[in-house]
Amino acid sequence: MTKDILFYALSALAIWSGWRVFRVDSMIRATFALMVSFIAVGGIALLMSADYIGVATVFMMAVEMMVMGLFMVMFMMNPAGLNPMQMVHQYRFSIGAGIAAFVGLTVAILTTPLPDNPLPPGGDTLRDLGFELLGNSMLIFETAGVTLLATMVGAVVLSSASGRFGSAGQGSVPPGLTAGGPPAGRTAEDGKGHGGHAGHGMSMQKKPAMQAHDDHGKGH
Amino acid sequence: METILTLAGIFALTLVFVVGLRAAGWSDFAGPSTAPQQRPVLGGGDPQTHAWQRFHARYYTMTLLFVAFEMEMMFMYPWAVIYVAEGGKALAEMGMFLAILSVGILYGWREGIFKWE
Amino acid sequence: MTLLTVLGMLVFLCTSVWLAVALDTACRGWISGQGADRADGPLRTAALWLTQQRLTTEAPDRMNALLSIAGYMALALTGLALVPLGPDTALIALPTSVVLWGACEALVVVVVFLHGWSPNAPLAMIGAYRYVAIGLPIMLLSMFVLIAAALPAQSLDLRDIVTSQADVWNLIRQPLGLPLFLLLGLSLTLRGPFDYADSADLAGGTSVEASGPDRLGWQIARLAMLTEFSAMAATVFLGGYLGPVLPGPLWIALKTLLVMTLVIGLSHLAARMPVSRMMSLIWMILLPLSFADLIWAGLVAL
Amino acid sequence: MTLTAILIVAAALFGIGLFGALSQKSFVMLMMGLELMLNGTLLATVGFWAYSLGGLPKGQLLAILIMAVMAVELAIGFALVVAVYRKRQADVIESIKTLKN
Repeated sequence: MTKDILFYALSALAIWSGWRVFRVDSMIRATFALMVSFIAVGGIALLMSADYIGVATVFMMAVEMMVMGLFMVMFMMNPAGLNPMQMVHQYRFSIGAGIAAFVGLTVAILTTPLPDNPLPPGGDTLRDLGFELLGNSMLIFETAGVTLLATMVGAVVLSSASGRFGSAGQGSVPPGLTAGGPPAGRTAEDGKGHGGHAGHGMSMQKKPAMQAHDDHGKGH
Repeated sequence: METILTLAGIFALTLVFVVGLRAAGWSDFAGPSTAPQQRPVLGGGDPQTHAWQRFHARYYTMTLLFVAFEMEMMFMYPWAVIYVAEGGKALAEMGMFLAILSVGILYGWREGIFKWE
Repeated sequence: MTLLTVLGMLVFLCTSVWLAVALDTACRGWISGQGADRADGPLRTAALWLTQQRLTTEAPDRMNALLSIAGYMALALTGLALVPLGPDTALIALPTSVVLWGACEALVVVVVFLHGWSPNAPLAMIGAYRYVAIGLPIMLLSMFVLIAAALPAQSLDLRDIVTSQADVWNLIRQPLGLPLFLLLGLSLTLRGPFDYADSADLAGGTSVEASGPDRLGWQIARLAMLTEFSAMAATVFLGGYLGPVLPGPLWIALKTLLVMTLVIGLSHLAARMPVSRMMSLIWMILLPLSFADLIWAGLVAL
Repeated sequence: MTLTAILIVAAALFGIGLFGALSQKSFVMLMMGLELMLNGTLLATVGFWAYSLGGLPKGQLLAILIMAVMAVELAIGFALVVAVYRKRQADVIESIKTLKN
């Protein structure tokens, strides 16, 4: 009984705060409303005796939402929503799509016979997970490691403002073949061959002059 | 279930604490603060804008690296529980996993993302 | 029984908050050579803050101002509820209590940021941004040393971690653990060299605009967090409630006060660093040290 | 508290997330919509794990992988936003007609 009440309360909290994310003016409030939604879902998972996943959700999402909040402040014109504005497009279509997704899924859920044998509390699910990680799913585990490494490298390449070769906004110039000579490597033609984006890794072949219209980045 | 009830109880208690402090202080009888009192502290200067502005947090690349690296914790917690049972195999696997991720940190350091630019 | 435990913990919390202020002022007096404060100094300050007018800035985020103080306090109390007082006595008995404490650490960054965000003031905002830069990566240290402590216990339950120290404390078994954990404590409680949020160079940082009861609430929450952190360190590294003759709860109380003294002393004696250098230090030196702690613990546990 | 109820909550979260992801102009808000959709997916996964798989470890692993997907999405997504912003000072989707050049 208490469990049911808790479940409905947490569900209401998750859905309400999820809804608030797109309704509040302040971007920080939106971010942390999303975090509250995650925390409520973690609580529901705890109710289902997912001791680990439930708590871990809170743990991971608190960090991720903190980072998201930072980026909100970095990219939003008006992070606190002091003069409210609607930053939306295809509004009616989106509402329709959201409702359609919800109704469709709900109909599918209600018409499907679902099993109902809840997991008894007190099982050592964490230990099972550990043996799974080191046993059958070891490959998944190590693949996840490589994926995370790729993510880290990708994030650094794409977003780092200063690389080994100087500021990304400036582009980078390979050393000359002779001391003090012109930069080695292919030089870009006008208007073409300007393919790299701001990551320094891709911009090795750019001439400095080509960077004129790149320079209004945030770097200065 | 008891956990969630306890946590809810704790949060309720602290809300009561904060609201109670405000109620217990006489401050709220002093009326609302005046406009000069509402100026933010700025060493005597007047702010030209709200503090809630776009802000370039110079360490943002570090936070992205952190989010990706921190994910490894999710795998380490279950690993810690069965470590003694699995022995050397567990040590080797986690060593490999951490070594892979450390490459990412080294790369980030090489690119200078821990500098406050 | 549970009610009695809760009451006992609250009494202990109040005592240790008062003791922490007294120690803090004594330390400051000793270092600056100005002599000690009066014994009732903390209470007078508290009364002063309580009766002061509560000023707000123009257009603050009122909800978050309230929630950040309450949240910080709630995180401290949650951690305290996780600390085992006996073989089976912990207010929150969860098999993954170490993970829950990790979640509390992560949320501390969020509430401190919100506290700096809410007054809409430049210095408070800077404190908040700076804190995120340090508060996030330093969490990694705590995660690694806690996982290292969980290895011999074969469990993420703090109660099991305490029982696993029946023969030898983790302090001796994993000598790197406590020092690294203490650094995290400085950051969590916004103290000394890791005080990038509320430091004097920002005229008070995130709490620069907090006045009256709000300031009192925030400071009490910080000290509650200090108590909580000390209790956690005592549990994980100093054997928690284990000890001869005296009853368990008394042992954990004594060890908590010991760690608290250590943290306060450290916060006055250690040197501050620029944020950027601290960030590099955490990632490039302290993080490898915590790896070393983990490997050490792993080899010892086998 | 039945599996049906849990899945309906998950569907509601997914629907709200879809609405957000489709309607928001700003990149960052778009990502919040995606995260909310993943939140619903996570809830459904844990629900299935607890109610029909009898606590099969692979179910938990799937939940962890969903969280890893969130982390990867967040890190790479924001890195792309930074790269695009640095290139053309844009943070709304309409400004990006093409990812070429």
